[in-house]
Parts: sequence; C-alpha cells; structure tokens
Amino acid sequence: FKESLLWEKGKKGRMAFSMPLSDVPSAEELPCAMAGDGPDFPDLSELEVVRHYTRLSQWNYGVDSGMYPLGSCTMKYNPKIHEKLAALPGFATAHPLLPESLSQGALGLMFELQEMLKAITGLDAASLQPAAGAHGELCGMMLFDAFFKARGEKRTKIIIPDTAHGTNPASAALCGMKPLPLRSGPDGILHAEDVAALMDENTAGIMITNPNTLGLFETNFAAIAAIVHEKGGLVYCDGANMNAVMGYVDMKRMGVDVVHFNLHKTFSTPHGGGGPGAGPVCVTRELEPFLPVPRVVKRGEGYVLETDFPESIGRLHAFYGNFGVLLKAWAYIRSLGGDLKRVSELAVLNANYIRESLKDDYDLAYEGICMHECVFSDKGLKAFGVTTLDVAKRLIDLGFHPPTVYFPLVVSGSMMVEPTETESVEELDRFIEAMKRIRKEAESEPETLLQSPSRTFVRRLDETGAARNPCLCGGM
Amino acid sequence: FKESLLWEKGKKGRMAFSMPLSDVPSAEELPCAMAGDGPDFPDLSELEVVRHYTRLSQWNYGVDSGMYPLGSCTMKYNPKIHEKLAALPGFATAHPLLPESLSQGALGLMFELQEMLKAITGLDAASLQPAAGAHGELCGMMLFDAFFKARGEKRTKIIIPDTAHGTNPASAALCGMKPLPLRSGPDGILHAEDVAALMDENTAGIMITNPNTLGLFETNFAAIAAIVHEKGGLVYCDGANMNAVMGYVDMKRMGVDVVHFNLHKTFSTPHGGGGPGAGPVCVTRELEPFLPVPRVVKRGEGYVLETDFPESIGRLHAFYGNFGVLLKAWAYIRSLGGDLKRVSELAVLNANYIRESLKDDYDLAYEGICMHECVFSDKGLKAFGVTTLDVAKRLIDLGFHPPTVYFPLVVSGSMMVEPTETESVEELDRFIEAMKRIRKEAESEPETLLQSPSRTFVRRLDETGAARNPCLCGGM
Amino acid sequence: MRYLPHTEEDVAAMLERIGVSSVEDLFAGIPESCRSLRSMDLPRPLSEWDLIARMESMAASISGGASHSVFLGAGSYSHYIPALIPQLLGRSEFTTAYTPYQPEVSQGTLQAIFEYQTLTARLLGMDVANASMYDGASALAEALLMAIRLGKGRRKVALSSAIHPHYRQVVATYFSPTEFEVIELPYDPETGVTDLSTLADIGDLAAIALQSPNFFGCIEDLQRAADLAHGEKALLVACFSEPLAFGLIKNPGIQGADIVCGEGQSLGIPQSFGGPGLGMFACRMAHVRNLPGRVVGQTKDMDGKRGFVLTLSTREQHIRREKATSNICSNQGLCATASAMYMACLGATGFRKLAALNRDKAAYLKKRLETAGFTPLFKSPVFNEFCLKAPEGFSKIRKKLMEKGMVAGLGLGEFYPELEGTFLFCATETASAASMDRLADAIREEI
Amino acid sequence: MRYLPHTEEDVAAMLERIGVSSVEDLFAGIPESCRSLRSMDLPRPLSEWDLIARMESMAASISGGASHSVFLGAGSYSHYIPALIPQLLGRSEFTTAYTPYQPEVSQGTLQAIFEYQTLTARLLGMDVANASMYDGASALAEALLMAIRLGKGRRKVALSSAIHPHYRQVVATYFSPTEFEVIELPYDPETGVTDLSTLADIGDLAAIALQSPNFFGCIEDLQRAADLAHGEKALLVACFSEPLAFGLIKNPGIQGADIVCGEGQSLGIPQSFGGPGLGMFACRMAHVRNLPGRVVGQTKDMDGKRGFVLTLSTREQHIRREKATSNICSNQGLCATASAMYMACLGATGFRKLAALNRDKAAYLKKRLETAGFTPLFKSPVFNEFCLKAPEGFSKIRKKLMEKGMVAGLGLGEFYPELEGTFLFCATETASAASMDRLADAIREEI
Repeated sequence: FKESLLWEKGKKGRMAFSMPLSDVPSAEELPCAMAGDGPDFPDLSELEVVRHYTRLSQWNYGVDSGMYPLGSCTMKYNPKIHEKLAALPGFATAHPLLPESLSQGALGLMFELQEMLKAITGLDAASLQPAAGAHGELCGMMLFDAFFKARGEKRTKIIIPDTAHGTNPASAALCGMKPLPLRSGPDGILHAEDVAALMDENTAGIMITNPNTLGLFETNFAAIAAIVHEKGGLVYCDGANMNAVMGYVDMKRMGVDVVHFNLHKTFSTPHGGGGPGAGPVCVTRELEPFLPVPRVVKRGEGYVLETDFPESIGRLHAFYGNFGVLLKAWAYIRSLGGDLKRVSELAVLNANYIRESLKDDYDLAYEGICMHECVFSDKGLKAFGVTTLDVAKRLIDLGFHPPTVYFPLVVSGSMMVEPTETESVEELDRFIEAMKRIRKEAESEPETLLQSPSRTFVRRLDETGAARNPCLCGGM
Repeated sequence: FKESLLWEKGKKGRMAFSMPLSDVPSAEELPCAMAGDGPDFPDLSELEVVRHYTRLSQWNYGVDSGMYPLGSCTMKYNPKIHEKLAALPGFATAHPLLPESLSQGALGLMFELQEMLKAITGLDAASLQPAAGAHGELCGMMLFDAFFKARGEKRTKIIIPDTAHGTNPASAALCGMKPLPLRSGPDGILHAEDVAALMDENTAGIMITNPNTLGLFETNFAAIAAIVHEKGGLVYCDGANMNAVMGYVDMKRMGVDVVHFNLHKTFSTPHGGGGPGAGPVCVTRELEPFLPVPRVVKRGEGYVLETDFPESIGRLHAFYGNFGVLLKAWAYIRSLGGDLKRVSELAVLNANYIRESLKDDYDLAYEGICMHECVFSDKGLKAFGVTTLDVAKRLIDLGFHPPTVYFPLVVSGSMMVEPTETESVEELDRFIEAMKRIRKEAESEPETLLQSPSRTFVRRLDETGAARNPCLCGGM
Repeated sequence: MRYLPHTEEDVAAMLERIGVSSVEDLFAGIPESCRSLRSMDLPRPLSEWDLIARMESMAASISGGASHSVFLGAGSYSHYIPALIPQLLGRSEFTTAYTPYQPEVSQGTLQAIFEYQTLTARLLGMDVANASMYDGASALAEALLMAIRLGKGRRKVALSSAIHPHYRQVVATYFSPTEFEVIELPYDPETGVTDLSTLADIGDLAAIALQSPNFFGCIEDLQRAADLAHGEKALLVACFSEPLAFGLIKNPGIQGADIVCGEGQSLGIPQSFGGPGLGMFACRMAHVRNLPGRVVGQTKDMDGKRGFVLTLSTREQHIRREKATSNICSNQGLCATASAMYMACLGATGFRKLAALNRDKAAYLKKRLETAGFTPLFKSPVFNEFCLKAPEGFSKIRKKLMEKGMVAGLGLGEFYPELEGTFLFCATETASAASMDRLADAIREEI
Repeated sequence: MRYLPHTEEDVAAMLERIGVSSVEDLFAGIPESCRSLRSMDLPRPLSEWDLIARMESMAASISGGASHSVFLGAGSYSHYIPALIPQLLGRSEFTTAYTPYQPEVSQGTLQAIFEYQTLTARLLGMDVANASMYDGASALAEALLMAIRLGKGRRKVALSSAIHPHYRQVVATYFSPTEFEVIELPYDPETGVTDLSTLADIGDLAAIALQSPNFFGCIEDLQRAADLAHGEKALLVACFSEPLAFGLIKNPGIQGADIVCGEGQSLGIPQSFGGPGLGMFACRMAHVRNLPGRVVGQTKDMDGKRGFVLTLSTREQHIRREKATSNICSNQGLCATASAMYMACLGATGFRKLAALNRDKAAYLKKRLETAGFTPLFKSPVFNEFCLKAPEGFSKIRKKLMEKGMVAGLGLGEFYPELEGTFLFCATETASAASMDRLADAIREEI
C-alpha cells in the first residue's frame, strides 16, 4: 500500500518523542544574531512514525526474506544474537573518550579482534579504524604512500587488474596514484609476465582482489608479488572475497603487504541497506609503523590507546572506527573459531554446485572450478532479445534477489552469483530451478521477462530521467 | 511468496539451537519401559527458521500496518517501549516461587497496578489473576457463586442482555448458571422494567456490558442495578469497553459489584494474534473476601503473597496471572496518569466522527451520539446483492483491517467500527473515503466487492469445508 | 502526548462535523448516577525516560534466573531461549494483530498456530491440539470438564496427589460451582508415583488425571493408568509441567492417554514471574468436537490455494453461547507461536539432546547434594527435578544462601505437611557444574 | 553448527553433482605458495550462551552513559533514543538488505534515505544532502577535497583550530598523500571563536572551514566567515559535531555556507564507543555533480508511479573509477535511517524544545561548577558544551570522582597545550539536575 513521504503527513504540534520535564531554570536567551527558527520538520504522532517505517520496511528485501546471491557482497545469514549483544547498555552507551580505566571491556574486545584477524590472515599487525571496505583500501594506499615517503620516494602509479573491485582505482587516486590497468588472461586470472611488463620503480605496487571478481583464485599471486617486491613495490590484497579462502591461504606467504577485510561480508555483520560496515586492515611487520593512530595495545593485564607512532599515517576516523560493527564480527569469529574454514569450504561448495547446475543454461564466463562465486554472461540470451537485466528483474518476481549484474566489466552482461555458505541445498535447488525457468521463458515468452518485475510495489524505474533532472530533496 | 509448512523443510541433523557443551557426566540410562524416541520434529538451520517466520509475519496485518477498527477489540497503538521493559532480565527471568524477599520488584508492581485499577473504577479491591477477559468473567461468576454459597444460597439463573459480549453466557454456564436472555429496547439500551420482570430470588444477577456492544451507554444502569440488588442479586459489568469511559464513570456509584478489565484492550498491551491478554477484576468491599488467592498485600514497607482468605474462591492460575502483560499495563497507566480521561474523550470523538461521516452511506443501527464505537448494518446494501462480508473483504484491498462483522447479533449484518483514540483525523478520513468508495462500488460494480480481496496472499477461504472435514494437524 | 495524535485544531474541526460544541457534550448521555465525582487518583504521568528508570530499578531488585543459582522448577523452568525467538516473535505483524477473524490478512498467525498444533500433537503423541489455553493449571481443569462432557453423566474425576498442588487448586476452583466431584489419589511414599490401588473402589469416574513427570519429578507409568482408567470406562487425562521431558521419556499418547495437557513455558517462553505461559491441550480425533478453545484448520481459497482458518467454531461461545465447550476467547497465541519457534529451532535432534543434558544436570546436582548430607526421598527415575530429605539445620542455611542469591530448592512441607524437611530441586541446561558445586560446597561448609 | 545448513548427505550429493570427490578438491587450484601451513590460531567456538555471558561481562565493565554522570561531549553526545527507533530500525528488511542496487525490491531503503536527505538539507539549510559518509571527521576531509575540486587549481584550505582536533587530524591524514596544503586559523583566546583576521593574507584558498558550535562549545559567526571566504572566492565549509544545536541557532545554510558537514550521532544513534556514527554532508545544488558519496533521487516507474533510485552514479567509482568524486561505497545507511526516524519523532516542535532543554542543562551545570570554584574560559554563547578553568588541585579530584563513575569533563591540555588546566564539559537532556548537583557538591567537598 502506498505510503506518503514524511512531510506529506503530520500536523503542527504532534510529537513522537517523550519530552523530559525540565528540572533546571531556563538559560538566558541567545543573542538575536545567533538565534534561528529551528528546522522545518513535520510533526508526527508516535503511531504515524511507527506505521511509516513499518510500511517502508515491507517494501524491502533482505537476507531474512530470501536468498540474496549478490556476487561480491557475501550476503550470508546475520545471526540475530549479535543485535542483542551490540545493544548491551555497556557497549551502546560507551563514550569514546572515557578514561581507559573505565573502558577496558571495549578496548579488550578490539585488541582481541585484532589478534583474531591476524590469525586469519597470517599477517603481523592490524588496525580496526577503517569504517568500510573502501575506507580500508584508502588506508592501504595511504600506508603505501607513507611507506615510500619514509624512504624518500614518491611513486605515482599503481597496477590495478580489470578483475579488481570497482572502488580500487578511486582509492588509489585519492592518494595521488594513477591506476595502470592490467588485463586478466584468457583464463580469467593474472599472469606474472603481464605484471612484469608494467611494474617499474615509479609504480607503488599492485592492488589484487583475490579470489578475483570472476570468482577465480589468482594462482600466480606469489609470483606476481615477487615481481612487485623486486621493484621495491608493495602488494595490496582486496580481501572482500575472504569468505572463500579462510583457513586455506596465508596472506603473508602469498606476499601480501596489506589486506583489508569487509567485516560486514566475511564476518556477517548486517549490511544495513548500505552500511555501516567496517574495513580493518592487516599488514606486515614492515608496514606496521605506518598504521593509523590511535592503536589498541596491551600493557600488562590492561589495554591502552597508543598514539605515539611517529611514522603513522595519522587518524582515519574521529574515534576508533565502527565499534558497534566490530563487536558483531568479534562475536561471529568467537562463535565459529576454527570452523571458519568450514565456512569457506561450504561457500565454495555452494558456488560450484550452482555453476555446475546452470552451466548448460547460461554461458559461463570461465570454465572450471570456481571459488565462492561464479559468473555467467548473457551471450546465449541475446538471440531472444533478452538481457541480463531482464533475467535479474524476472528473478525478483520468482522470489529471489538478483545476482550482481554487469559487473565485473570484463564479462559482457555478467551475472555474478554468490550463494554463500548459509544457503541450504534445497534453496540452491529452488534458485537453480528459477534460473532454468527463466532460460526457458527467454525462448518461449521473452515479453514476460521484459515486463518484469510485475509483483513489486513499483515496476522498472526511470533511472535516466532521475539522473537527468535530479530530484534529491523533497517537498520544497 | 509461498512459504512451506515447517515439516516440509529441513534435513535430519540440522539444528537452529546452540547446544551447550556438557560439563557433567551422563546420567544412567532410563529404564527401557520409560524411554521414548523423542518427538518427530523437522530439523532446521537457523536461517531456515528465521526466513520461515519472517515470511509468515509478512502475511499478517497488525496495528502497526494500518488502521484496525475492529469493534469491541480496542486495537490502539501499542507503545514500543513496553516490549523493551517486559524483556528486562529481572522481569523476564523471575521465577514465580522466588522467596518474597527476592521478588519485591514484581510484587510491588502488582500491588501498584491493583491500586491504579481501583482508582480507575472507584471500586474497593482487585485481583490480577485472570489471564484474559473471559477468564475475568469466569472469575466474576465464581465470585457470585461463592457469595451466594456463603449466604447458604444457590442461584441458578443470570440475566444476560442481547447487547452483551459473546463470552458472557459461556462464563456463566461454567458456574452452573442458566442465562436468561434480556432484549435491549428499540433505542438499543436496557430498560429497568424489563429487568424487573426477569429478576427474582433464584437469579444471581445480571451481566451488563457498558458501554454495550452497540457502542451505547446504558443510561438506566443505576436503576437496573438497584432492582437487581433489591432482589439480593449482584451486578457484573463487562469492562471490555472501558476505553470509552475512563474518568467519566464511577463503577461503584453505578452499582457494579464486579467489573473486569481487558488490559490488552484498554491499556494497550498488544493482542499477539489472540493473546496473551489479562483480565483483572475489581470488586466491592462485600465481594473482596471471595477474591482468588494468593493476593498481593502490603505489609509495612514490603509486599507479600497472602493466601489466608478462607472464603476465597481459590486459585485461578498456576501462579499470579500473566505478569508479563500486567507490567505493560502498569507502564501504560503510569505513562498517561490522569490523561486516561483524555484517552476516552478522543476515542469517543473519533467514533462519533466516523458515525457522523458515514451515516448517509451506511445505515446506522441506532441514531445519536455513540461512545467509542458505532454500528452500521448492511440493510441498504442488500438491494445490490452485497453483504457486510463483501464490504469487509473489499476494505482489505483498500488497505484497512475490516471492522467486527455480524456482531452484535442484535443488528442484522452489523459492522462495528471502533477507531480508538490513537488514529489521527487524516487516517479516519482515509477510512471514511474507502467506505464511501465501497458504497459507490456496491451500486456500480458489485462484482468487485464479491471478488475481493484480490491483493492478499490468499483469497476468500472455504470455511465450510474446513469445518466439515477438519484438517487440524499437518503432515501425518 | 505522543500516543494521541489530535491537535486542538483537529478536535475543533471534528466537533464541528459531529455538530456538538465540546468533547464533554459527547458524554452528556452518561447520567449523574453513573458519573465519577472526582478525578481518578492516579500518579502523575512519567516520561519514557523516567518510566525506564523506574522499571529498571524494580526489575533489578528481582533475583533472576540469570544468576544461574535459582535451583527451582516446580512448574517454571529456566531454559535458554535463542535470540531469534524474541526477535521474530516481536515483529509487529505478529504482536499487534488480533485473533485471526479475517483469515485473508492473518495467514501468518494462522499458519504459525497450525504448525504449533501439529508440533504439539507430535510432541504429546496425540491426534490434534488446540491453539492454546491460559496455562497448565487451567488446561487441566478444562480437560477434566471435557472428560465430564464426554462421560455422559459420570460425575467424578480422580486426581493424583502428585499433580502440581497449584494445578489441583485451580481444578478445585473450577469445580467448586459445579455439581461434580474431585477425588484425590494418594502417592506411594516409597516410589513417589501415584498409588492407583484405590481406583477401582471409586466408581462413577469420568476421568483420572496423572502428571508425568509428576510434581516430585518422578516419571509415572501412564500406560498402566490408562489401562486401569479404560477398564473403568473412564478417560486418562495426562498432564505435565515440563514438556522437555518428552525428548527422552515416552510421550503420553503412546501410553494410551485420551487427553493430554500441561504447561509449555519450558518451550522458549520467559519465566516472567509465572506468566504469560502456555496451556497446551491435545486429544484424540474422536473427541475433537468436545475440545475447548480455538483451533486452526487447513482449507483452500477460491483459487484452490492452501490456506488456514479458525474452524470448528460451532463449539465456541460466540455461536453456542452457554453450550460452548468452554468460555475461552483470548488465549496465549503469541506464546504458542514462541513455542513452535522453539520446537523448530531444536528439531528432533536438538530436542532429544537438550532433554538428555537436562537429565544429566539434575543427576549431577543430586549426586553433589548427596555428598552434602541430603538423602533421596523417592526411588523412581526422574527427569530434571527430584526430591531430597535435607540434613539437620538446613532451613537456616537455606536462608543464608538466599542472601547470596542462591535459592536451594523448594520446601515441600507447605504443600505436603508429611514431607516437612524435604525439598524439590531442579537443574536444567542453564545450571553449570560450577554453580552446582558452589551450592553443594556452600551447604557442606555450613553444616 | 546452526548457521551452516549442510548435512553430510547434502555435501556428498553436491560433490557428486560437481564431479569432485571431496571438498578439498575444490581448493586444489590454490598453489602451495599461497597455502596456509597450519590451522588458524583462533579460540574455541563459544555457544550462544557462553558468548552472551562473555560479552555481558565485557559490557558491564564499561562505565556507560546510563549512569548519567559522564559529563563528556566533544563529538559524542548522550541523548535519549526513543524505543521505537531500535525496534523499527532492527526490522530485518532494513538491516539485512544491501545497498539498494535493485530499486524494485529496495523502495523501503530508498525512500527512507530520500527522506533522510531531505530532512538533513532542511536541518542544515542546504539544497541537497548525500546518503551519508563514515563520520563527521571524514565528511570534513571529503568536503575540503570537494572544495579543492571546485576550486579549479587552488591548492590551499584553511581550518579553524577550534574545529574538533580529531577532525583536523583526519583531514591531515587525507591531505598528506596529496599536493594540497592545510593551514590552521587561530582561535581568539578571549571569545573562543575563530580569529579570521589572518585570512586575507593566505591566498590561493579553495575553502575555509569552521565548526559551529565549535570544539569549545562556542557559537561561531558563520555569516562573517562566509562573507570573508566569498570575498576570497573561496568556499565556506561549515562543520558540526552537535546538530541538535540547529534547533536553536541559525543553521549554516542561512549564513551562507557552501558545504555543510558533520557528525549526526546525536540524532538517535547510540554512542557505541565512537562508532558507527553518521557523516552528514550537504551542499548547494550548483555543486551537486561534485558531491561525494551516494545519493537517492525521485523518479517514476513504467506506470508513472513515484519511486526512488540511486542516481547521479556518473560521479561514482564504479563508473568513473579513478575520476570519481570519492571512493566511498558502503556508507552509514542504517545510521542515516535512524537519524531520519529521530528527526521524524521530534518534529519541528520537539527538536526546538529539546535543543532548548539542552542549552538550559548546560547553563545550569556551568553555574553549579562556578560555585565550585571553576571560572569561565571564553565569552561566547554556547549550546550544550562549555570550557572552564579548573580550580587548583582539580586533576586529583577528577581521578577520585572517576572511581565513583563520574567523569568530570575532558582536559583540554592534551589538545591545546596552552589550555592545560582547562576542561570541556557537556550536559544534555540526560543529565538530571540532581546528578549535576552531585558533581558540583563532590568537587566542592574535596576542595
């Protein structure tokens, strides 16, 4: 049912907030020049607010609504207990500038999380400050910059493969580095000789997503890292796809200097419709001096916030990052422990099951075993006048969230399916069945696909019009 | 989207429960004759359970979804803060047999609620034990029985008007009393002379719903009560419609001996799809000795559970009633205090606004000012082959929960609309508009009404078939 | 007031439409004889924040099960509740809905209750369960009244004295205004189970009722009771207060019970100082038309699609009025849904494991208390509760322990004068070995 | 493991379909050079119950704002949060959704963010706001980078030293790898507001940035700063850490700010030890194509029905790659929704009232502390924070108070060496007069 915009509702004088009675005298008036009128907000009753957001929520699809095979996003089940834990009054009401003696519980949790992230990557040090994956990438590039600065160097280029995550070039650019595009091979992975051809002493290094956005493991990683290191460069690993390889790879042995995590992907903190996330980084001993301050450090039996790291890139967040997200990741890792390896195994098993089950209906971008996601193209559909977008929209009508579409760019009309380990085989079978049905419909009744979705609150939206005449603020 | 039944899902060996590791040795085996195989439940993963109930919830309509003008049910807004308060660990984990010294917080809350209910009714004593409105009625009838027993009497009849709530006769029957039906007058209310004609020394008294189920105040209440009392009888007031009269009436002055509350109606504890509710009773000094035990009593600064009331009807609940519901009512009353009178005023205002706005489109059962609800009939619709049921179902398609229909029985094809005070005038206007539209459609396109609802997950259901060949248990 | 949306302008405009000049005019019909002469004597309204502060301090004053040192059962059990249950149950589509009178907008509640009925029937070994009763005690009273309805003129019911004393008290309350008689069957002081030897002498019995595990925690032989009852042409009503036991012991249905009822609080429902709980109620299909309370049935919609409705309403009070099978209207719907969620979380595998863990914990506590001077009272096997005779001077020690937040069992003397000095203990999965050791050690030290 | 649904049979059947014989085979492609040689050194898995116990004890060790005795602000504020916000925000349709790439199944998130953008623009007096940034500090850094992009070759930005020191540190971090220069503007030691007298001498300025109320709690004259900036053809970036102030003071937009950004934690978001918070970011429509981060726009669907989509993505990194307006992808979407709920709860009426109450509380605390020997540091009017010079010996007293759970302000010496011995205090609506009296009395007693 239709739900108005907030400011189309309400009446002056209503309020959905319990205003405390004042127990103090009124302060003297503000000088006229400073005094304003207050914001032009609608006044609503509590029930109006409750119904508004209840209805809005009903137009949304989340992991709890059904399978959400959005590639590269790791939309796994988010344990309900975590919400309860994050709301514990001690955590939720903690002021970030509390004296250390009054905040040991928070500092200890952060320290332990750092230790666990180190154990998962095999690297030497960690910072929890980055507030999202792209913030972690930015942190990584700043670490690169600081590392070279400390050596009196300024490197202005960085190698970024076509199978890397979309944010990588922008993160590098913010640090004044120009991306050098690197093409993946016909097998979908990177080759050492191509890296060697690009890498030089003006190049800061490389940013590799591994497994890459085609769902393939970069088997030449170690060789590539060696080439980069030989030229004095550094290796950044985008760890957004960590869900595929926990317990199987050792980032340090691979030659990684910096890796970031997406806690909201791998460690199942909910995505919240676009955040908040958390993007901690792990680094080698060599890069540790450059990590952001403050750092959480153990001193005797207690924990302190240490800022005295003269080579540090500095502060990256007003306080210590998204603590409320960090604690959910702590809870997730503590709930699974070594079973995180099983998480990766089943994530990869699920992806290969889908790959194998759909490979006769949709064109695989690359043959062979994949990691935690598999990528199809719409090559075989074009004959029917049907595109990846139509498949995606039709899936909505069949009760599924669509896969990631048109990314990675390296595959035309790509559909990137990441089922995650929390989906049961029955659910995978239902998804496979829906995809097969759509394949048949593409042939027999393409119009059904072109007109979909038909069961949603709104149908296909005019995105071009939205961009051409932007209306970004309502009710003016 | 379709959601299977629980046992159509799952796989042997899954579990959505975090089984604690055992820290004790295994007990010796049970003797063979006692040992069973355990229940035949489906094994599910946590995500399966979460999705199942998330989807089921999406097929439901609650007060938070929209207006729920179900007459006689007082579907008002349920404050969200109450859920948080009821979940406070001290309340939620309290064992009912804790020694009094360890449970003062719970006993104190119950004592205070009793006091507040007394203040609202004007009566002398209260019991919180009844777990629902009908349980309160039953308690009332047991009090009647005990009262007469204490006087060496056994009265076997009771007067029940046609405008009383549906559960009244069954409650009386459980106490061995035969209901004497009493017809309301042409003005929809009871008349003293009709009561006088029925009342005798074998009649325990009368059960009056006031305001009655037509939404009318029984203006002859005091006179009727006097007649009943004169014959040694007692007066029971069904307080389900208390939301109309708080702060306006004094039950004691009216001549009420017992009244019950529906806390889940008047004091806004959520209805939960059918419970749990709570149905406390308030009584006069004369009936106090018969109240259920244990009773919460103040002793010095503390509270105790007292059982030593030899004339008591006994225990009505395994412990003390639905404590978790009681505390929400406590919170509601404490949040409003004397503003409860305003609650009643606005509830009555809203009902009259609807009555006045729709009286030209639908036939009013009775003219004139109503209390918190108004009753229409489908008299004017029959010409179009349309019934109350069709109006109700069509309202669903227009985004509203239907009113109570075909009750009270005294009005043919009745529609009982109780908007409650938490609906804004804009929402009332939308409801009025929908009702007017339906009235027009009844004339112009009755088929639309007959085919409705069309936008729900299921359409009209075969209730006759369900009763004829009952399938009450699945998957056998 | 944030719950009341009316502005002054709203009220004025509405009054105008209605055609009266003030809100008070709407109440003009209330005669002086009914009117309140003064304003209600209620405390001043609290803000949300003062309300929270007040209730938090009241709640904090209660010694909760969270401390894991309350070794009490006796009809209310401390069990872990998965976080997903309150979170899903709290979805407002479930909590803020009414009884599903309009099935098209209530399929969520209806399917959830249908599933509850089914899981309940499976748990208890019966054909059909209703949508819930108020609690275990009132369910037992209703079961006995149902048996009387089925008994066609028989006027007596016999109750084991090993049934929860409160349940028996509630039965007495329900039966007091009727013409029917309640007889108590003694328990065997050696085994702790019901002594059925006097049964044959009673006559005119519509039903006999046993609880298993009974109030002493002892497991009854329901099969034998069923055979004896059926020999008397009476029904066997089996009741329970701890349904988790059926993960290990034979369910009542398989042992021949005709009606099974009891308290379902153990199944995912907070203890909440005794309520709201869940009255579970199941019977044989043959008796379904005499079943009290609501039931949900499966049917089809106009398009042939599966759907659910409230059904068999011809038994109910709004149709049958005084001839209804009971007066129950609101039940414990949301608690029933919670328990279905709980049974779904555990599944067959988990239910059995958790039941075994409960029995193991109780066995451990029993052994530890025996080392502290307690002696067993009854010989019969138990589930997660058991009775012990306390060592000399224990009453004083028990008070001392209370000050430390440990509640060492429930004294039985209050309920059974002959058992003065004996105590009923309970240990569930929430009792750690450490907490049980602490209790036993504390007692041993004091003696 | 309850999160992993696979049974052994499932795994076997799936492996067969795939055509490999073991799960390890799926990882065969990982070369030895990348492999982990030993298992991860992680603690043993905890059950849900042990996890709760562990985290509850960690949480309990933190001295929370619930005690109402933490008189700290400085970028994180204790405000009441209506219970309906966590309850609605926690609906899984909001929490477990991703960035709304597929608008047809994401209208809830999209409309909520569109409303957030609108309310934010109204609050700040700007034309358009984005869908959120990480926090106030990074928002300021992004604002300055945006000003540089708009500055067409200008290479400097000037920051008031009365901006939150952490925000300035984050700006320094963001600017360090770039070729751009950050200059600090001094504050006036008498008034506590920014001294703009040196501004004209700098030259090559893309922007100047002020915070109001500033770190000292003092309200800045943004209009004057805007005039001066515009005179230099630079932009005025106005930042804030306490948006509730705009309930009483003139918003930055009305005073001529070009970009407004800051921290929105005060608006219904738990303090959570500093995060997640909410970076709010707004600008003039003329600059919208340079706005960093995501934005939601209104459009129509195929049937002409109103709907919402992510738009202007040509600014974003997945299209523009290294030429994007920022690298931000995940933002603080759920926090933005929370703040919109909060603004909706308060409305214009409530927002203004609550702001006034905050100012009254701070004035009271200030007065009380003055009676305890503190003296005012700055002359400018304040909102809910203020600086005082402490009486002799206060540092020791402050430590003692901490042991009682009272945190008496934030020492400024750490951030401004010249202000050693002065303290920043904060009082919001959650500070009761009683708690402030208690603090002042405790200090007075000790002196």
